[in-house]
Amino acid sequence: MREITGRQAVNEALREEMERDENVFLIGEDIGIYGGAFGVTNGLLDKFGEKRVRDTPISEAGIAGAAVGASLMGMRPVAEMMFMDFITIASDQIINQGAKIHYMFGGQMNAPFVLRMPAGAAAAGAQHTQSLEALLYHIPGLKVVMPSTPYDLKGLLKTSIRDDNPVMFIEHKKGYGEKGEVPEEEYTIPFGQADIKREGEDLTIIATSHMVFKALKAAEELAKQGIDAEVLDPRTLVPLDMESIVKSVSKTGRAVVVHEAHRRGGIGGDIVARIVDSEAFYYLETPIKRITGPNTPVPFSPVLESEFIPSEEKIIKGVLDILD
Amino acid sequence: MREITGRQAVNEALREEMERDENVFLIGEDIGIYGGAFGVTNGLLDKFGEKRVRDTPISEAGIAGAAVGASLMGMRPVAEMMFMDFITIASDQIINQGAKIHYMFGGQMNAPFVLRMPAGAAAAGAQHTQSLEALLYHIPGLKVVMPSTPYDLKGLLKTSIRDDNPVMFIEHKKGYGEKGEVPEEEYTIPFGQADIKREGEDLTIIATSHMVFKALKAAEELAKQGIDAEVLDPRTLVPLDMESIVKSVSKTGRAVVVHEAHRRGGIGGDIVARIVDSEAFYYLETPIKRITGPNTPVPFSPVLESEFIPSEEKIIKGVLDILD
Amino acid sequence: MELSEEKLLKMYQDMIEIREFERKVDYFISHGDITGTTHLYIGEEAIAVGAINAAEEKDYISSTHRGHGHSIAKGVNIKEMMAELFGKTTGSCKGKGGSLHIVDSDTNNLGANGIVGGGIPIAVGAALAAKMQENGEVILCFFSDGAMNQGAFHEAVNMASVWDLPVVFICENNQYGMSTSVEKAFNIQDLSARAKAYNIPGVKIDGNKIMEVYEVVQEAVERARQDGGPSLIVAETYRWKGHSKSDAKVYRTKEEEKAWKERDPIAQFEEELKAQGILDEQKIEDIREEIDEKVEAAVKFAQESPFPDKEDIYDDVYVDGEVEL
Amino acid sequence: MELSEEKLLKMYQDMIEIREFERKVDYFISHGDITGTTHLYIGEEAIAVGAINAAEEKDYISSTHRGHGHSIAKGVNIKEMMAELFGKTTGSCKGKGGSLHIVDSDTNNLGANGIVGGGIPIAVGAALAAKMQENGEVILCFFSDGAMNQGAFHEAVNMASVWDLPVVFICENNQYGMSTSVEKAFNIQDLSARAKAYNIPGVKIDGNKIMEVYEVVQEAVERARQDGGPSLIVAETYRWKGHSKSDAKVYRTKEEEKAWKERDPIAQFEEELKAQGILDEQKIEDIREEIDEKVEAAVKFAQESPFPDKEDIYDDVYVDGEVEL
Ligand SMILES: Cc1ncc(C[n+]2csc(CCOP(=O)(O)OP(=O)(O)O)c2C)c(N)n1
Ligand SMILES: Cc1ncc(C[n+]2csc(CCOP(=O)(O)OP(=O)(O)O)c2C)c(N)n1
Ligand SMILES: [Mg+2]
Ligand SMILES: [Mg+2]
Repeated sequence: MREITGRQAVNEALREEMERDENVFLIGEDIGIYGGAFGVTNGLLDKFGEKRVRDTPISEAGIAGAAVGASLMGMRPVAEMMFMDFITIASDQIINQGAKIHYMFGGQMNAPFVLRMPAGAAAAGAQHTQSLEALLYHIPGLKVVMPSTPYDLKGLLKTSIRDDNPVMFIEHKKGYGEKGEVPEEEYTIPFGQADIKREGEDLTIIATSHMVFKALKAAEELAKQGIDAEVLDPRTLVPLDMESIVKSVSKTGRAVVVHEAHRRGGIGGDIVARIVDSEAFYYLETPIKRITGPNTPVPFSPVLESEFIPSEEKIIKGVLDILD
Repeated sequence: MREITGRQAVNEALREEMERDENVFLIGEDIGIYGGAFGVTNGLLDKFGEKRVRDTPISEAGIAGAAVGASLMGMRPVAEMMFMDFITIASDQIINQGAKIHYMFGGQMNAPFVLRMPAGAAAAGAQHTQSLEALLYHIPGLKVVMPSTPYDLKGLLKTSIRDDNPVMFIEHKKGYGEKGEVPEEEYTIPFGQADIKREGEDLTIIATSHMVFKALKAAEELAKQGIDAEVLDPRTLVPLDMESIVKSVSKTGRAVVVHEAHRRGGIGGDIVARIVDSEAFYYLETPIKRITGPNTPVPFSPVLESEFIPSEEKIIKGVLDILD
Repeated sequence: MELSEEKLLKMYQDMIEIREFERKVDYFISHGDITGTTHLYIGEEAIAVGAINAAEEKDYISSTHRGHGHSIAKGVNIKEMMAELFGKTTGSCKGKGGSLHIVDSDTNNLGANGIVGGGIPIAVGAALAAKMQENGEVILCFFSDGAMNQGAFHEAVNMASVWDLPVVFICENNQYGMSTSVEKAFNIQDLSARAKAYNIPGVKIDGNKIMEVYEVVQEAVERARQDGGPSLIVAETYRWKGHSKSDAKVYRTKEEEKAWKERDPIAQFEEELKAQGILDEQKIEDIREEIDEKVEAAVKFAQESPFPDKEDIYDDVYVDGEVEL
Repeated sequence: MELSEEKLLKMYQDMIEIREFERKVDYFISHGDITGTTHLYIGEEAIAVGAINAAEEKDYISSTHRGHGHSIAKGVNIKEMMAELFGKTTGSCKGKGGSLHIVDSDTNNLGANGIVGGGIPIAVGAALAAKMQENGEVILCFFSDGAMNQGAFHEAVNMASVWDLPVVFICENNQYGMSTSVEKAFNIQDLSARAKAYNIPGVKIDGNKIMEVYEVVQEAVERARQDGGPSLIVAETYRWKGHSKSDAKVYRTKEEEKAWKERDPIAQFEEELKAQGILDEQKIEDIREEIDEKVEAAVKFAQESPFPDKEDIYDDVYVDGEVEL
């Protein structure tokens, strides 16, 4: 099958959905002639014109609000935050408006918009590198999607655009360059279905976003040492496929959770708690470890940043720790 | 000892700290002649004047930014968000600026401000009732304080104002009316020290903020059934006194975590994960349960709102569940 | 401005209905039947009624925490709105929203908002949709003075201006945001001067004169409909009641209140209509009676309606699918 | 405006130093020695240097993502700044910040900011402190056109105006926010018109003429110092380079770039100083040589400095106390 990058996968999903449904449009900063800060929307302005690929002033609250408002009127906006860190500026529109409209209005209205945003450390300092999915994960009414591979990016973005709820679509900057197989044919991926990226018997590595690639590499290393790790990618955080997680952990009896976000209050804790509160608790042979970014802002210096990001080595070490 | 309300406790702490240090000042919406939406700053304008009790336009980002900026210049601002829900508007200043300044500036500057904010459900609908501590708990650089009793409110607010870091001070609307013993004499409470509000042997109830009162009542009920619950109030979430938690859970072998915030991504999951990753794991006799607000926005109708808030009955039921 | 007698009477009735509805709410709030708090529109009726009647039915509104008046003027079923305030399952939001979140999609009402200024970007988004859909719809975006100091106001109005969106920004300048006077929160006297920052038409009007509101809004709506872009209208008015339930109003004087009450928008309109021979005492009495009955019926409906079931808490979080427990 | 020869020469030198520093950065960014991206100040030198020299040393600045120029004009140690860009432990922020977070408390520099507009409320907070402390300090708050459409700008400028705070808002209008032109992002041509929304003095100036910048800023600073409140100065300029490392500049024309380069702020100032007999070719050569050496020394320092230790990641999260692991 052909291989494309994460960047191309997102671009294709946007293009195809815009072709399919004329109500789909893009809104964000420098997504037009510039093609987006990461080149993700390249070529879409030429194809769809300024009306449907709308460059905005630098007004994140305004962008998110425009997405909410337009979605109430039957449009299908796909808004971009240039960096996920900027949801802090838009968070009233996300958390107090978009997420709650359907509920607090008793079901009278719904807000089917998508907010796309690149997360993750990539040499840009504390304000351009965060993985803030935990903030969105906590808010009822939002769906939260955090794919890893090009295949998942494309299939899940298409599903996100067709979903009738606000969907937070979290990309990883380093995922834009990753290559993977993506069929030419149309496909979508349902929400709430974790993907076992590698089957294994000895323990379950639950990894999100770009950490999936690291977990897979770690698993290969571990295999050489005779340890057979299963790598589970939840793909969507809300809804979360606990069934698959519980099944896997019940099978292996051991788990580590890997994410790039800070440990404290990261989604890893919640996943651990949900495992502990499930039937898998009774199969647990060891504590569940979290391998995550530390509880520090993301530092700039390459030396420090690479210490921040959970590495293959740290994953391996975490696994060996619980296997002792 | 004299008894005062939570509201008075906060008011006294502010008053005493303003008397002690002329750099301490208050800034927020309607905190002056109005005395704050919940009457917490009553009388302070009269005593300290408009300069130190500064009413603002309705500009939460501006308020938080003013607190950050003034704190860099040697002042000790205590800013108020009228409702915790409004941190969404101020969150860039909180998350990207205040929290990170010390770190990303390599220690060159620090931002010693306090942000006070009432949280919790109290008949005001989805945008005025949230307990969003999980959003702050996740952000390195912030300290997060969430007291329950008047005694803790007063002692911890004084410590917060004297702390050299940004401190998020979360009050509970229903805590304003709760009465409790508070000495006349000056005292402060150190961060990172949980308080065992009730000693017990059979299980540990870890409860935050207004849930502490409910947990204590539940414990009394349980005592009648011969179940001896320990009630542990972390008081500060960052830093969190894991030592006391681990000690208590290791002793009792069972734990429930109670908070009003939504379950998914709430701090409860993180606490569970930290217990599971501690030596207490080996003493655990049952899964750890979370008794929390559901994963829904906070509804308005009194019937629904009281279903939202974890009740004494639900705590008792949760405890009985794990004791089976 | 030639308006039919029928329309003028409807506008008059709407104003009375708002005032009487709010009086009832005030009563039930202070008696605890309605829980929480609420923000009453009494004294500002000319703005909602004048503005909404100047637009067409197909046009949309976005409203505020002080939103009962907008909803009534736009045609909400007051039975459902009252039931909502009582937290009943028959309410506009099935009891989930309360006063801060009244909405009515049947009448193109995009809803109240508990966040000061929070509805402004949403209104602009709706206007963007209207422009893209080329359906000639206009959005009336209501807010009060306090909201003009929110960043959201600034970002949204700029976007509306840059893109020439069909939205009319209507500031109900009732002189205060809670206890904070316009003098304290602004360094400008005429808030419509803010329009210059975005190069859109800005005008200050007497918000207690319904026909002035009507005329100015109609012009702005028509301009917007013809792709002429947004405008800012600042209508001067006053809220007679405290900000919300617990307000002791220590920040303003009785004299000030009195002066504004003498400029009662309803009394003024009544005088006009009387002078035009459209109203007389008998007619006024009939109208008041009719409205009293209507409001009483709403109260009765609200009182007799059942509360939601506890389990309803889990509905409507998502359009489809379940809430994770 | 009578300035000493010494001061004029210092200003000229600062401009050259900024440009040469940035050229080096450009080189090392494109060669990968500096990781990530950076935003160069080339072409805008007259603003930072003119404005900061118009204020006193005790005054403060707050800067932006395009902040090297402000820091140099304010007197940062360029060795430390260069080391910071290289991610070294000897850097201004011990390598933790990078280009977006250069800070220098020694020279009253409140720091750069990665969030467009994010520094504006902080500058206003600092000005509030200065006012409360009655120390006569003024804050120069730098930002570019793009930041003026952030809600934070609006909220903060309004607060500064309402409270008469000693802050001077300096917009470096370099015609673009990334690829988005001022024409696309604003519906006003003269951005200083925004000042009217807050009733503060607003003026548009030629940002490539350093003496114009100097004079206008000095007046604003003195007004602020005398408790006369804030001002907004919009200095027209142009960034010669792309927005950041990866910018292909497809959104603007070569002609436009050329026209602006012909209005080089350094060349213009050089001509003036030559005309005044303060500079001649020899002196220019001497200055350039001296600065080359200084910048080379900074590069050498940066290159030879060690990277931080991995464990340093845990320092400086809190002033006191430990990071929880
Ligand atoms: C963002 C935000 N800040 C503060 C509040 C609390 N609050 C509710 S209404 C109000 C005053 C609003 O003033 P204004 O916008 O003038 O509206 P008015 O009440 O006068 O109609 C305040 C401060 C809020 N709901 N939202
Ligand atoms: C709030 C925010 N939005 C978007 C960005 C991404 N970004 C960085 S610089 C920039 C352009 C800024 O334009 P302007 O304010 O005019 O500054 P200039 O680059 O022209 O100096 C953008 C969009 C950001 N850093 N912060
Ligand atoms: Mg008002
Ligand atoms: Mg610019």
